Amino acid sequence: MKFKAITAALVTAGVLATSAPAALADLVFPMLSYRTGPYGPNGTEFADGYADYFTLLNERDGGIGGVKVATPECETAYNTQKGVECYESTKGDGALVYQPLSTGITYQLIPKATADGIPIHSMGYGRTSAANGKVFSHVFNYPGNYWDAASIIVKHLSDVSDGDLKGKKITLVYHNSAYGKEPIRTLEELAKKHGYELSLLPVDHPGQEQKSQWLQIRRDRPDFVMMWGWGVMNQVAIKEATNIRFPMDKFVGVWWSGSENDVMPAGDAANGYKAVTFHGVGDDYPVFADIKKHVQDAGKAAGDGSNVGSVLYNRGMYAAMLAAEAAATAQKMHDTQEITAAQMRDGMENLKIDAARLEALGLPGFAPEINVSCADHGGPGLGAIQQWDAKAKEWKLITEFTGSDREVIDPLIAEDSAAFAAENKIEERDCS
Amino acid sequence: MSASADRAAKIGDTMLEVKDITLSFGGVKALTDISFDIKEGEIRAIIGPNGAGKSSMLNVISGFYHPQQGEVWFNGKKRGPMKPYQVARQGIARTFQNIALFKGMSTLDNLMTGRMTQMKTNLFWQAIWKGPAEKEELEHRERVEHIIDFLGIQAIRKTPVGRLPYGMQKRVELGRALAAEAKLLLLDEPMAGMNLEEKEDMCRFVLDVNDEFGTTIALIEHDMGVVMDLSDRVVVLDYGQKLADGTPDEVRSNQAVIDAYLGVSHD
Amino acid sequence: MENKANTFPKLLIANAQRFANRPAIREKEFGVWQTWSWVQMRDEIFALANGLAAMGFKRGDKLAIIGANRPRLYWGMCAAQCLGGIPVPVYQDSVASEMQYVLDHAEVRFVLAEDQEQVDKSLEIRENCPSMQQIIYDDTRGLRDYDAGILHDFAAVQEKGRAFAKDKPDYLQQEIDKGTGSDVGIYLYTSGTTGKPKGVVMTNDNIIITSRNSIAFDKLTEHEEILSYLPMAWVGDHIFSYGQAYVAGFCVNCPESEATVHTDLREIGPTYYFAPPRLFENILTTVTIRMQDAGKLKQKMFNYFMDVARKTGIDMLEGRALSFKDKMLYKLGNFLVYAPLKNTMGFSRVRLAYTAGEAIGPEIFDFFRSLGINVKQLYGQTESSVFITMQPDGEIYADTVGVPAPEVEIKINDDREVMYRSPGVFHSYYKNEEATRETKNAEGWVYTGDAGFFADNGQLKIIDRAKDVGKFNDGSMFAPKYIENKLKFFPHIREVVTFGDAKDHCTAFINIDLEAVGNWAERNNVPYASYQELAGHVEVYKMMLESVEQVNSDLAADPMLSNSQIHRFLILHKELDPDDGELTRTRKVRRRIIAEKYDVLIAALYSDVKDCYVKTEVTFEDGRKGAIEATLNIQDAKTFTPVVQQEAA
Amino acid sequence: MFYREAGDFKTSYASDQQTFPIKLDRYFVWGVLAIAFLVIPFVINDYWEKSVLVPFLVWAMAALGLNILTGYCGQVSLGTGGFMAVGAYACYKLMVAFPEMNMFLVVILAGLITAMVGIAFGLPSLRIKGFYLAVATLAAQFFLVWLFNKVPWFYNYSASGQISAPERTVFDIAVTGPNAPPWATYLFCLILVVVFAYVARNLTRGRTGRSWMAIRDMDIAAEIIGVPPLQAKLSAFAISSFYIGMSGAMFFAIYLGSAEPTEAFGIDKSFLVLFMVIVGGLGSILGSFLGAAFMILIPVLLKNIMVGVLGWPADLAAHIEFLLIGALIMIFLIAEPHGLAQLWRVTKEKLRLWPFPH
Amino acid sequence: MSPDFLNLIEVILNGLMAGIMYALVALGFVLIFKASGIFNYAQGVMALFAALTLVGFQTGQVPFAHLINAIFGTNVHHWGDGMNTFLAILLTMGVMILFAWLVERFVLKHLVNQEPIILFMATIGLAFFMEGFGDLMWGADIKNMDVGLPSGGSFWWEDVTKTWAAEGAEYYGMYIDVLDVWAAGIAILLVIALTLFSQYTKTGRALRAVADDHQAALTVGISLRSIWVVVWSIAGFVALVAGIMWGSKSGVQFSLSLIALKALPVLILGGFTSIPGAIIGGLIIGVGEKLFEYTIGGMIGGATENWFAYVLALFFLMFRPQGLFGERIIERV
Repeated sequence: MKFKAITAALVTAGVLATSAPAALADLVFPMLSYRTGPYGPNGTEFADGYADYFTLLNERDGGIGGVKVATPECETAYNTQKGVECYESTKGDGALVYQPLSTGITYQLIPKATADGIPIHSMGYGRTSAANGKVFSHVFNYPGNYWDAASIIVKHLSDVSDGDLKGKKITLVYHNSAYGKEPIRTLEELAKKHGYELSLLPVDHPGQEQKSQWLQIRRDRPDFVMMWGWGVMNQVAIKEATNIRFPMDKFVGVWWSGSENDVMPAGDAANGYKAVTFHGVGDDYPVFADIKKHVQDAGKAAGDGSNVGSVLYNRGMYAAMLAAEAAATAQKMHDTQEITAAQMRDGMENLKIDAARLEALGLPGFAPEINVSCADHGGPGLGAIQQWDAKAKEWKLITEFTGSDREVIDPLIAEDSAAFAAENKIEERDCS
Repeated sequence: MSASADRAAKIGDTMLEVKDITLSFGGVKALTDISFDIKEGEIRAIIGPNGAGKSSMLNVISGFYHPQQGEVWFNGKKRGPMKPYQVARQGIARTFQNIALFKGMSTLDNLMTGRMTQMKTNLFWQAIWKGPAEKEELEHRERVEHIIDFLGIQAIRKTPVGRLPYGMQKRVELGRALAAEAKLLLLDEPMAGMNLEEKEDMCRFVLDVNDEFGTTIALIEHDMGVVMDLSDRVVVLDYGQKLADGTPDEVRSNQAVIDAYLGVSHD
Repeated sequence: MENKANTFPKLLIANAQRFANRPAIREKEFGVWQTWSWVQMRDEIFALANGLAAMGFKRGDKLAIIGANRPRLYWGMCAAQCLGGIPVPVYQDSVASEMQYVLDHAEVRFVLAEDQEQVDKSLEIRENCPSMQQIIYDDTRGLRDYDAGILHDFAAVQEKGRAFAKDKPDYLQQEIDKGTGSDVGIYLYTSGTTGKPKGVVMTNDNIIITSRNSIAFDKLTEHEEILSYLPMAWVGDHIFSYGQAYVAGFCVNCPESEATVHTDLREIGPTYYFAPPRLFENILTTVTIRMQDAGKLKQKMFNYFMDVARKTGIDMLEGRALSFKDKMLYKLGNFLVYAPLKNTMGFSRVRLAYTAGEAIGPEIFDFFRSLGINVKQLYGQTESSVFITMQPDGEIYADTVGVPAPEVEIKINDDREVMYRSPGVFHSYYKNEEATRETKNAEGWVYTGDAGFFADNGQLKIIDRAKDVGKFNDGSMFAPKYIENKLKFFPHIREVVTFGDAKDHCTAFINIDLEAVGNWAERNNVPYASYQELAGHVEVYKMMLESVEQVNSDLAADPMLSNSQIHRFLILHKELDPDDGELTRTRKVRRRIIAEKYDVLIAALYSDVKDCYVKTEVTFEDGRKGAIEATLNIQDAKTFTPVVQQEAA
Repeated sequence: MFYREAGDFKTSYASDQQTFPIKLDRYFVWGVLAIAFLVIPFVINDYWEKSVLVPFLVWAMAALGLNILTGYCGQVSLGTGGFMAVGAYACYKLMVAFPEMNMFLVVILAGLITAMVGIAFGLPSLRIKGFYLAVATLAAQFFLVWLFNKVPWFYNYSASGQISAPERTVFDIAVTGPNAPPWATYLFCLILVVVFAYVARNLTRGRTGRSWMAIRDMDIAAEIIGVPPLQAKLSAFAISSFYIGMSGAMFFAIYLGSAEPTEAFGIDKSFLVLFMVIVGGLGSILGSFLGAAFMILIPVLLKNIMVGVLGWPADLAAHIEFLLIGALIMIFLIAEPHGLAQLWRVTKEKLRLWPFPH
Repeated sequence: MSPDFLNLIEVILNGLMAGIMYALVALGFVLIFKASGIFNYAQGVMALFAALTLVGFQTGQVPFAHLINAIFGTNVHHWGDGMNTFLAILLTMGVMILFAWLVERFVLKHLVNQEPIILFMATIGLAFFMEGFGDLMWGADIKNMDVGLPSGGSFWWEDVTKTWAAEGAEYYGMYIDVLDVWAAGIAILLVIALTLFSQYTKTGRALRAVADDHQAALTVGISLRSIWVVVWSIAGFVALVAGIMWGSKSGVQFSLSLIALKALPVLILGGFTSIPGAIIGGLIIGVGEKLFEYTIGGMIGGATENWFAYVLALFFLMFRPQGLFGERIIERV
């Protein structure tokens, strides 16, 4: 019995130590995905897109610069502890960049990954002030952050109000968490500038019951409602908005509140709902033909393949594309195929994607140009507004990609990153 | 028996006195104007048919029930409103009709819990253990071991009480009450459900406790033989009222008692 | 340093210096093993001795010691000896009348009683024991209200003693110095299979020299731990727990109570252990029964490794060469079975164990030895201060009892009776010159009363009580015990009494072993309400018949004993019981009494009836008497024709 | 089988009442501690630290705390997550306010602060019992989390409401922040957990522990024989919260490094700890550790087997993991409702009696 | 009437509606607790599972499609266009009964006479299991629940109430969700049905007997085990109804299981053993939390509903430790 116990202990220890299998390929892009839990439906789509694009590269191009790509997937269930465990278990396998897909996990990983020298790409989420590359050397949140999003939405609202928001009432319905609170300060700053009246309505996780908030909105009759939601909160909010017959074209969500999942349950009534986005919608791009041919039809699709072309799928794919481009940049810069995480970081910092490159990638006009630099990890900060067409069951871009109000945002970023630097005794890098 | 003469010499002044106790639950009167006393060193029995209010009386004495009327005097002082544990601290220990042992604990721990009122070390020293806490614990363990020895329950010292047979549990419960080293011991049907041999044992223990430690005992018992043998004085309750009070012989010949007991065949 | 003190008090003083704070005695009380070092024990004993002196205990006075093995009672022995007095230990379970005889015969002045029970008995016989003047008790429980006239609390006596010592600080030492080796040390009353108990007078030299010799023989040291659980009045306990303990300086452990002996044994884990064969047999029975409840796999494993042990265990114990594979297998077995088994039995630390008093079944003996427990046999009796023969390490046999112990001479007389002469030979029987002369001749040779011979291996072999060895009508030898022992080695048989002297053939009474048979019944769904019913059960008879026939076939193979095959037997309806006088307190069969009591049954065995009615008087545990009656079946057993030995010689 | 108890006897109450009266157990425990203190710190890496050992220790501390309340005192609480949050935020405020303070002190102070909050939320237990109390403690859970989310003072007015642990040291060795070496954080947690497991053992074996158990087993009888219920229950709440607070502080400062209340200290944490306590064994110190190990390691193990060894898709594996954990919990409760500790006890009893079955 | 007052009424009205939704979930808890003393934490997951199954049947999903695809490399999703809603509900009910039987057979049977907390934990284990199982069977994506129930604010009510406002006041009428009204109606029907069932059927009477006294019920020959299957089936049915209602509001997805948390304060408030308690508890909680959010919530930062329900329940418990409708606890020695 003793021997049995020892054997069992050894096996247990062995299995505990076994992380996801060390990739045979040389370029490792771990996926901290979540396909279960309250946010599983959204996480699944993103993860499918992220995985499929890399599969496409492997199948079509033989990887990046001839080196195969591996995407070990680790389920976090949107749970910070599991996120940390996933990070620790995969970082040893030569991970190049992390895409945590959770603001909570991103916060968790910022100091750790920086200490480990592995870059994080929190694309359109995470810590907004990470855009300041001088302070956050290993964190990137290009092509846009929450404050950009807030600013772009305000800009759009201003546009539809003939350029004048003075005296208008804007209500923010937000997920009562770090993520949801992110835009508040920006919106308050912008309120000062534009003279609108901002009221805040928090919704607690998970957000199934929002009757109070929407009755409040109904009573207040705001001109516009903005939403920073995620998961079931989005669906319920849109549904409640339709219930109180709030005009959908005056209801704008951030890019995490603008997927098919969010509008479908409300059915036709959701028609006209808007959301900001930093990339194109739909599957009308050449790259999808490749994905169909090399990935889906080859039976190599992640998940069940039903999500191709959805907003979150596209976003996952876009994230993978940016990672792949950064890796290629790094390969070129350091003149090596087998790059390290540090080189990857350099690649990300020098990432440049112009319209031509996008076209070459089979994604013409899919996203604005990107030009990352040492000081600016936040990308162009451009966004467009997409609108839901319930009849066609598809999103449509209704504006060009436009910029955010740097005048307001940059000082905020400087302030917040300076606070972080002070708290953690970080010297600003010299980026000149 | 010459023993009764010896015993008479042992009995001292009044230790506890209840005066005009009336207790009711939502209109139902459990006790009506009950008065009696318990003298130091005596064995006092409370008897009566089922539902006579015997247990309620004990509950009043141990502070679990608060009577609507009446007073309880203990050690010559009138007792104010008190929580049961404060009563226990004054030196009144008891056993229960339906065994109320701490089932998850061993015999030893049950007895040690009985000494709760005597233990003093504060939380800090207990957390450190080494030092005052351990010293106190061991001192009390020694006292408890003497009770274990007294009751002859060495073999079940570390057995969880839930696993013990009924008779043993009764004995452990007596041990827990003894551990408190109380001045007054209230025994609620200590021999209920026991066989003859166990009853004899228990009688011996009750007498020994009274003898060796000089503990005053008030007990409720159904077995008339036992009551008459054991007790110095008997108070008889029926339907919450006092029927009689006196020595076993007096009570035995009291007509009201005879009627009550003939009326209700005792079990 | 060799300890040359010649009395126990002197040994005590020497030990208190030499071993000082080493434990001398322990008792499980109040949940833990209360321990006294030699120094503490000396002080306790001296306080008691002084107290006794203060109470007027004088040289030559006798102190009866009545009770279970408890430190204070052992101290009483030594305290009495300090003052030149003589301790008289009495069997604690003897009834008042037995006790009265001993106390009266020994002219006891002081009594040291364990508790209320013993005090009650003492008080009961007080009027018939005019010599008895003072009673000291150990346990105060229940004695509070007793008349304090002649009763004294042990602690109070010690207190008195301490005061006395202040007054006369040198008195005790002077008294101790007066003692010599040739002084009478103790009276040990033998239970005796017949008649009244005899008081065996032992000198200090008897005990001390014998102890010293036996200690040297087995290389015992002060590091031994021993559990004292056998009656203090028995010579064995006196030697093991007192004589050897004082001489070697090892620690004596007193169990909490009779009921907890097994647990206490397990806790203490003695290194030196004595038990009569019956106890070893009981242990084996328990092991077998408990293993029957184990799962299939575990049983298989257990049996496999027990086979391994049977094959190689004894060789392993005696350090003989074994193949690597056997060694490894045994070691594995030791890990999986033997060591845990020894642990549960409390034998993990046993270096040396003795058994004596009766023949031990070879299987039982080998079982323990094969587990690696060094069990040895010795042969002895009260009159010899135990040791007559002992088995040296490496020369252990089940059927012989060893070579003469150091300084012991042995001869076999013409009646096949074993005789010996040694320093341990008793002084005399107290107040019984005649018996002394009968037992010990002028040259100091003592008749053991046992028939025996020296076997080929040079060791003594005991067949039976010399007087019990009889003859069948055809003149062939009838050794009842030999046959009985063969039967008793079956676990389900507890006791056997055979008959055959001056008869044509052999018949037997059998007592079932309630534990073993009861367990079997439970397992086989045989319902029974009482011992009697179980004993009379057809299936049980069948089982016994098998055993009897097997013994018969064994006996048939032995030319000397082939006539002893059992022709008819019956199963007794009650257990033979010391309380009914059927057994001695040491559980030896009292043949004569049984033959008288059950003459109807014996007659029936030698007729051809199929059953027989019998009514027997019994004594219950509380001393009440009653009668039980039954009609017993009588069973014929198959016998075998003797096998003619064809040895190619 | 391994036990050789013959000769292992007790000559004093002190040795009879020690935590591990059996010699072999003592050796075993010393062996485990020796490995934990002398071997593991030298071989530990980031993965073992962050995924296995530190979370195990943190949760073991929480389980100890809840076991005191639920296992020993019989008061079911579902407010563990909330109390952990109190510990975490107290720790954060202390770290920020007194940067030079030794982290041990910080954690212990955080525990003390939580203890006070625990007393406040323990007050209803004097009237409310059983499941009613369990659900009532949820009020603590939700209210506390809401409070920390809502009042900016708690998170020092940071933009997102997240708190992050700055680097703090013990004797100049960093134990928090990204640069803390794995062995340091591990040892820090280990020392706290071992010391306070010992304290828990001391409390539960003495007067206080018995008063808790008396309340648990039969509260009315307990009061009548002299156990003050107020004192017993509130002390259980206080000490339980003290442990849970320390666990929360460690969870935030050592393990996660940053936290936000809704996600890190949600109701699922309360359930998780309750699971540990029940799967491990109510009323058992050892059970707290076994339960924590079970609930922390099994998911990691399952995931590693399914994704790592068998190579199943992550989402399938995640679903199956849920399914298996649920099944395992049920199987465990059916097989041994008194938890792993009881299983251990039974096994030990069997080993002590070996080769006999009983 | 002033708009403020009307707003207050509106809040109360909607609170009542929300309360009914909570009560729907709490009802399942009460049923099982009453009959078996089990605090069934899995009730929420049962609602999710029922809803998933219903939608799965309706839309013709292939169960375990993902698993099948993963193992066999196939690519199956749907087996057709789905089925009639009514049929789907019947089938789902069948599944829930099967589920009840399985739970009894494999879990409860082995846990008879265990401590309540052990049973409670077992149901949490069950919740985990079903969560994994449901996702595995039907996939984790968000599904749309459409059984033909109308939803959205009621115009008619808006128009009616608009006229109540004082002349000239800016008031847009009172809001009420039609779905909520339906839910209320269905809840009332459900309670009536349950009452009838327990009053007038043999099984129902056996059910009540068991609830009153387990031992006594056993001695008169009521099979506890079959009663448990029945109770769990009924709880499954209640879960299905709750699943439909909540699913219609927010889509069918994992978060649906979290509605159990909304039911807990309702339970302690109403008492674990009382069906009317569950309803009235639900109403009190619903109104209480909405009112608090409306009147005070705004001042202290909002999102108070989660905890306020519990604090409210706690407050009630301080006065009645056994819940509003729970059986009175009498302490004896």
